[in-house]
Amino acid sequence: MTPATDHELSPVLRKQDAPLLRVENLSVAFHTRNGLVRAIEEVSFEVPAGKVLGIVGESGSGKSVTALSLLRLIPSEIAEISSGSVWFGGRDLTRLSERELRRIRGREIAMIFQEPMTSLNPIASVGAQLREPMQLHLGMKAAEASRRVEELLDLVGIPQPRKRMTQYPHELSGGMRQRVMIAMALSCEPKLLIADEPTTALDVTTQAQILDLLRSLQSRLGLSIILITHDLGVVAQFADNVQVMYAGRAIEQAAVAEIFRQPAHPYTEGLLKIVADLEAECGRLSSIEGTVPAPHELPPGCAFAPRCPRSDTACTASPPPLSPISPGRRCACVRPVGFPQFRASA
Amino acid sequence: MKRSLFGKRFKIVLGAGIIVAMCLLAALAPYLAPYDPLQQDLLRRLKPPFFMAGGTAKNLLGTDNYGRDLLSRLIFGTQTSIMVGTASMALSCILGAIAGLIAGYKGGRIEQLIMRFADAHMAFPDVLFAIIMAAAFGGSTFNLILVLGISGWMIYARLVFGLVRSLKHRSFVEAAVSYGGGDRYVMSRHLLPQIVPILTVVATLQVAQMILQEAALSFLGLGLPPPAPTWGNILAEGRDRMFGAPWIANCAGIAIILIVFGINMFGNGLREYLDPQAKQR
Amino acid sequence: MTSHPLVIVEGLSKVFSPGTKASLRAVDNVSFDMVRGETLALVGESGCGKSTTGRLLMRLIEPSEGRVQFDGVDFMSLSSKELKRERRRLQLVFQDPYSAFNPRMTAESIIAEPMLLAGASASDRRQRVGELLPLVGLAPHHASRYPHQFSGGQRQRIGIARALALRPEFIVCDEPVSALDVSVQAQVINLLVDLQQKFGLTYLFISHDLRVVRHIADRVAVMYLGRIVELADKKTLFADPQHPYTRLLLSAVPQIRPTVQAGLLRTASGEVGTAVTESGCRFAGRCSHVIDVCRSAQPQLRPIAGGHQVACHLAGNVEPSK
Amino acid sequence: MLKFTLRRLAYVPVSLLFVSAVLFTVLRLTGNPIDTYLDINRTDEQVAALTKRLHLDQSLPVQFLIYLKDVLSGDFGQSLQFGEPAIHVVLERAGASIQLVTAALLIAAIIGILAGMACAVFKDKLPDFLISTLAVAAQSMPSFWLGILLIQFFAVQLRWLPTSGRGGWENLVLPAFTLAAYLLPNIILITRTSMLETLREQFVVTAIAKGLSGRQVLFRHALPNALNPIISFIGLQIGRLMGGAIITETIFAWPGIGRLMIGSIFQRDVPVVIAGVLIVSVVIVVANLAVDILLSINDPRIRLD
Amino acid sequence: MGIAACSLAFVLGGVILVSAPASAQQKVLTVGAATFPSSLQTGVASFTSESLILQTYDPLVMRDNEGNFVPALAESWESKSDTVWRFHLRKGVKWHDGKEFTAEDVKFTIDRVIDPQTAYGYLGRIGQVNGATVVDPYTVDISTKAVFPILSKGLADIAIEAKHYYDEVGVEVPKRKPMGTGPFIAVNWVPGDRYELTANKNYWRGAPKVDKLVIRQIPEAATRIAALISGEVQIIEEVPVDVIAEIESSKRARVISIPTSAAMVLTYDTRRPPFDNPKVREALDYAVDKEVIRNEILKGKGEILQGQLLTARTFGYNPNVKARPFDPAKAKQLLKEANFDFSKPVAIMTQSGKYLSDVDISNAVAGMLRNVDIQANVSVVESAVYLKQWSALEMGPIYMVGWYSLNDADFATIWYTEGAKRSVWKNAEYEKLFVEARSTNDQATRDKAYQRMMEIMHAENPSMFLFGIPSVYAASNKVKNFGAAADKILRLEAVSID
Repeated sequence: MTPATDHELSPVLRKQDAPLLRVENLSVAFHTRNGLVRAIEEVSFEVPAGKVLGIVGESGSGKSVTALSLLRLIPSEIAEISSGSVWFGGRDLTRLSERELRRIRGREIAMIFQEPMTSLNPIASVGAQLREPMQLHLGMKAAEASRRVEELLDLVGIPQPRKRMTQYPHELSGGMRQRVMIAMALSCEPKLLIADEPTTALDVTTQAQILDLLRSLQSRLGLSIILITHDLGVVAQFADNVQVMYAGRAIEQAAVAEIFRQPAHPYTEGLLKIVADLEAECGRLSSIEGTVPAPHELPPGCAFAPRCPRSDTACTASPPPLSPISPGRRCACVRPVGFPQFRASA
Repeated sequence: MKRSLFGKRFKIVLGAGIIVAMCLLAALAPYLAPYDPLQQDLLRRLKPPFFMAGGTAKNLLGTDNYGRDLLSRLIFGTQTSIMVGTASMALSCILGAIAGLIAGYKGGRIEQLIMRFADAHMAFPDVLFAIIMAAAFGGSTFNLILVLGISGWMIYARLVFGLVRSLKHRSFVEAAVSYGGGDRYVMSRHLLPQIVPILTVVATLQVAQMILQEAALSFLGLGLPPPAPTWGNILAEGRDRMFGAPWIANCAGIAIILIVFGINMFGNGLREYLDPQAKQR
Repeated sequence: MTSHPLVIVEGLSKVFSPGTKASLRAVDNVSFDMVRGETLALVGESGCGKSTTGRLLMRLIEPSEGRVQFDGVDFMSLSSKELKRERRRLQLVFQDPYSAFNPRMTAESIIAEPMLLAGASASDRRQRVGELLPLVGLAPHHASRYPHQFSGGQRQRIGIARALALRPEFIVCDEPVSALDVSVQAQVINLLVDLQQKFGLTYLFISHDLRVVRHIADRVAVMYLGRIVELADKKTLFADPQHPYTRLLLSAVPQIRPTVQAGLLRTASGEVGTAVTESGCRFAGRCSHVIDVCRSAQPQLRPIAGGHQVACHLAGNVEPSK
Repeated sequence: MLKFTLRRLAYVPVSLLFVSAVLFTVLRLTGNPIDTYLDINRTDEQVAALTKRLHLDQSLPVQFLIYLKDVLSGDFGQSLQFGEPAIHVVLERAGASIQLVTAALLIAAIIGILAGMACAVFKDKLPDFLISTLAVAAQSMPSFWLGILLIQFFAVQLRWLPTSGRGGWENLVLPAFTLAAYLLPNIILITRTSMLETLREQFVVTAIAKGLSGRQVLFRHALPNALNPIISFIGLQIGRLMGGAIITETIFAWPGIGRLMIGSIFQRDVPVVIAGVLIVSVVIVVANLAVDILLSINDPRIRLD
Repeated sequence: MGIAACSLAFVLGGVILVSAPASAQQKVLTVGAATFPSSLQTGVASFTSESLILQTYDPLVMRDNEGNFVPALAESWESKSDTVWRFHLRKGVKWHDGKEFTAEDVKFTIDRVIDPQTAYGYLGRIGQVNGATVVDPYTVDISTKAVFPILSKGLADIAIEAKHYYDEVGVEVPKRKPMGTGPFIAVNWVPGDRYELTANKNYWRGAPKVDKLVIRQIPEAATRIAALISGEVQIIEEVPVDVIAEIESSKRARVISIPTSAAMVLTYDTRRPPFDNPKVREALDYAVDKEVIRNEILKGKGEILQGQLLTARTFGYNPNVKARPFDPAKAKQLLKEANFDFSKPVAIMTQSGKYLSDVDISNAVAGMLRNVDIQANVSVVESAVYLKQWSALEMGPIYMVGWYSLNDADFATIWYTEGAKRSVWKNAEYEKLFVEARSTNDQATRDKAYQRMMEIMHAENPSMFLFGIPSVYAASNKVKNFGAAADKILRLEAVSID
């Protein structure tokens, strides 16, 4: 292969080398009574092909907004992408027309959601809902699609697929519904699956089964997954890379093993400590005092500064940018934990 | 939320503006009306309003078939129409809310009794009911209010019943019971306050319905007896003269549209304002 | 812990819509007792009857069978007037901090409501609310706010303050932290622990989250489809789970430190259902160790070691699969 | 659901009995059939004969019991004015009313749902404002006035449609629209609310994420889910519509049951009034059954056992 | 959506079923009637019923539009004795089914009418009739219980029905499908909607000029007028007087009216103070400006009653009695003399729409009474309630009644006698004169008696005599030879359309 400069790369080569999805400086703002309020700010990340990116954060951190914005699933009356790009297959999804985007939704990028009951149309049969994307994108006839639905249901471990196809969501258990959602997401063999808290609403034993299923499908199909969750345990077991979000910003990005070994951001550290304490049965939990600031009341500097035990005047000036602190790791903190050598200029 | 030009605030302000104006008109009728609404002048019958050929400024909206000043009659009609609408609404609201509250909270046999009775009444066309009552007991303001009031209670009963049934299982009701709150305490302190706003909306809209219903009864000759002016009977009297003297029916019709429109706007705006889901954003 | 039990629960059962096709034995023959100052956790997945058990214990729901004795008083024989008085010694903290409060009442009137109903004077109530707010970590100016003006964690603090208003001895905590974010969970758990120590409270802690339970409980009862399948002190239960369902639960928790679980996880399939077979073990359908007797005879909760009770035919006989 | 409906049906005879007793008493107390039926030129023999035939010499409860006995044996009595079996008179006119009400329902449902969807889609924008305002204005119009205005405009001015009477489809248009105006605004507003609620649901996001177009999402997923409250509302309104038909029928000279009932009430023709109420109740009950079935077809969660 | 589809099919199906193809060449006359009878049963005592009945039937004696009596199925009649009248029937008259009309049919009809079980509404018109005997196929004798001078006039409301038809089809069928000798043949009767007929080409007075007649019920006046203007109907009944000018200015139609013999009066409950005082009743008569009401409300139609019950063209009218002038000052003075406290409201009871402009006239009278300080208001009473109270003689204190005399004083004056139980006013001389007039066939004696009765009424004022009610029709300009009828019966055989 002859060396070439970046812009001369053939599309094929770029596809091989570039990550499957690259998000650059994505900002999304909501229209509220108090005017435009930033929900996510300058978020950038990559999803390499065949890898799992975990996005973790507490409620209000912007993790779900990030997921929904990738496919522009938030109606424009409610929120708008104010800046940034989402590169997928050489195209910027934020600039595609609605019609072009529809060809990507469900076909190349699929989604599954938190509540499998409300995510499925309650009055359409399982079979009809599963057939729909294939009829739409692959131009399949109903009979052909039905055969494929059977295979899919089998794939996601639903016994008696024929019977299930005629049933309605309310006749299925929560775990089954989520399996149906997964089958639906996989029906057009997408390259990327965005899973928005796929197990949160499920019982713990079911949750484990669904995670198992996702994991095995991921390795069998070579799928890329963005996994949104608030549960660090889920991330630990499932993701390759992780991005921690707080108050609309990505504050830390790292490989999973790295982050659990040594969290860099004080918030990440705090979260991990609580979970570790819970698992360790110690007398008193370490905790992060205070609450997540509301989007319209963000402090001028680091959003975590008011709750941060390490904060000082440097933190309150302006939000620290997400900066590399070691190979493959980035952190948005003036003084990251465990990286004393790093002093970012705010 | 993007600023919406035609949102609930617009509706509420517009609706309330019309309602207040109408109420003022009713209250100040004796001062505003240029003539006695009952004063006949047979030599000045069916004069058109000032803007039509042959009309004069003497009777701005023209005269009716007894030569009575239409404007004055409409202004005085405001009093009766609003009074009848409000009083009959209040009657059906009180009857229905009590029935619904009891049925919803007590459940069991009482619920069956009340709600099935409401069902039966619901299946019985209310105009028919009103006709029978009015035909049987004649037309007076009191009878009219009674008839309209009784024919509307089921709406409230069903509404309150549904609300109470869903509220009954909310944790804060359970909490109140766990602290020893009795039926009356829970109903008055926890259930009614949640219901009243929604009830207000429905009741507001109901006033409009009652005004229309009064007009319908007048059409059938079962409204308030003449010469007392109500919009309904002015409109009903005017309908035979739609060809010769269209302004009588049309002025009364527009008056009805105006207040009913105002009430509906206000009620719908209020409903949107109180809708918890709309509120979240 | 030598004092006699504060709470004795014996054979508590609840059948919903009895005699019909939809008849559901939501709680079935549940027995346990608790001593003053301890925390007993009721663990199980949704629909296992743990919340119903909590309400049966307070007689907020009338039990179909069984007995509850609180501090020597037989709750089931009380008249409704006596019950109202006695029940003040027990309080309930709700799961959902959104629906637990009347949205039209201020924090102050919410917290004061139990006192109002107990007949306390306005000044007493005001004074007590003034004490309670700092106790649960809220500021005095919060008193005049409405529920929707608080964050989830703050709402749960109000719920706790309300529960404490009448100085109860026993609190049923019904999933008090499961709707909260991790960082807030930690705050509320710490608050509950602090309050317990300060006032010598006894908690029945209902939860589905084994991690939280592991932290806060002294003893743990695992419920499956209306029955307690295992009851032990915390250390024993987590170190040496005997019931296959307990093991399944433990293995399913995603943990940040990889532990021994991959093997265990495969031992069960299916999900918690509602189909209850009257004969046989309710877990039999999902259990990988199932033997014939499991399908015919319902295992009773029986002690296998000091204070460790298990309802499994195989308990003590089978090695934890490893 | 059907079970629930059927259980409710069990109350229908009871309520009908109650209603009949009230009607019978009120009508008999407030008017004498002898006066309404026999001209003032009547002779004493005629009065005596009619009194005997109608059992007017008996006490009121006895009269009602006699009537009830006849009804139970399937005889709703002779209509005084028509001199024919009352039930026959009523049934003959019921068809016209059902036709009118059905047409009005269809018009109101189709236009109302489409307009309501437009409102929801363009929430707080100009189309929403225009449609909602028009709907509220239509709701504010007394229907008899609206009817006359429609006649003047479409029949007299434009000559597009006949003024009145029953005949071809063109005769149906104006009365059906007038009657539909009774219902249309509410359907628009309910559709709007229900649609807005549905559009907030997660499965709508799922459908968009699948790659469906806006219209596909709207009609395939959102509309069927938003339909339930609309169908229920229509079910509840059938009674009101039958009532509203009285006025529409009068204005448009539509030979329906509403006008018959009015006339019979004024004439104190008790058998016809009661038979009419019975038929109207049956129509309402049947319509409600149909609504329940429709609901369960639309929504599998509502079960028909 | 299956149900929606079914109902759509039902609606469309209904449309197809009821739409009948209309032949283009046929001349169809469509009439918009205000009210319809419940059925086509004979003997229902209302003009609306009689108007439809007489399209298919003929009486023995008929009235013309002006109210004059002319021979119909009876060519001539004479009195055989005080109580027996002989009628000579028209020969060669055919029933619609082609059978010959004979004396048997007359006897059948008379027997049917006088049977109380038939509940024949117009029995009172020939109340003294004893029975009929067939003399020969074209001669019939009708006997009366007493002297009955108005027999031939009363017979004008009795439609002669076919015996053989009743024998064939029973009593129920004729109620829907009447079969007579009249100018039109019944085709289709849709209650509440329409009555379709075709011309009887063999009608004994000549075939009607139109091929088809459709009478539609259009209850709402505004709709009726709209239908006329838009050309859907060619003739409408019961035109509200206020729109006369508009109809005429439409250039499409004209208004045709005729005074009827019906007297609209306001009757007092003379038992109740102050109306037991003749002075008060007289005062009220002075207080009402009938001229203004007639000009303004009745648009000059109808006539002012000359202080008596009868209209000017009625047999028995007293030309010497004149209406009192409008004189409010005199009214006030008389009221002062009566010395009664009129601060309490006085109700004028009326039905709505029963007589032309009834409510309007009541209101106008009430307004005029208010001008002489009587707090009169109008109470509109629903018809059944009105009739019930009236029968019990509990009306009042003032109530509106219209009395049709049908060109003979007897039919109207009877209602002020004690035996009629319709009036609480009593006057011995009046009673005596009524009996006297009824007991003779001598027209001069009768006329004298009635004239005296009118004088008594004028002096006593049992009622306030207002107007001879006009009968108002409107017809399209295409319609020729249509005349308004004083008895409100449509006579259409001579009507033609361009």
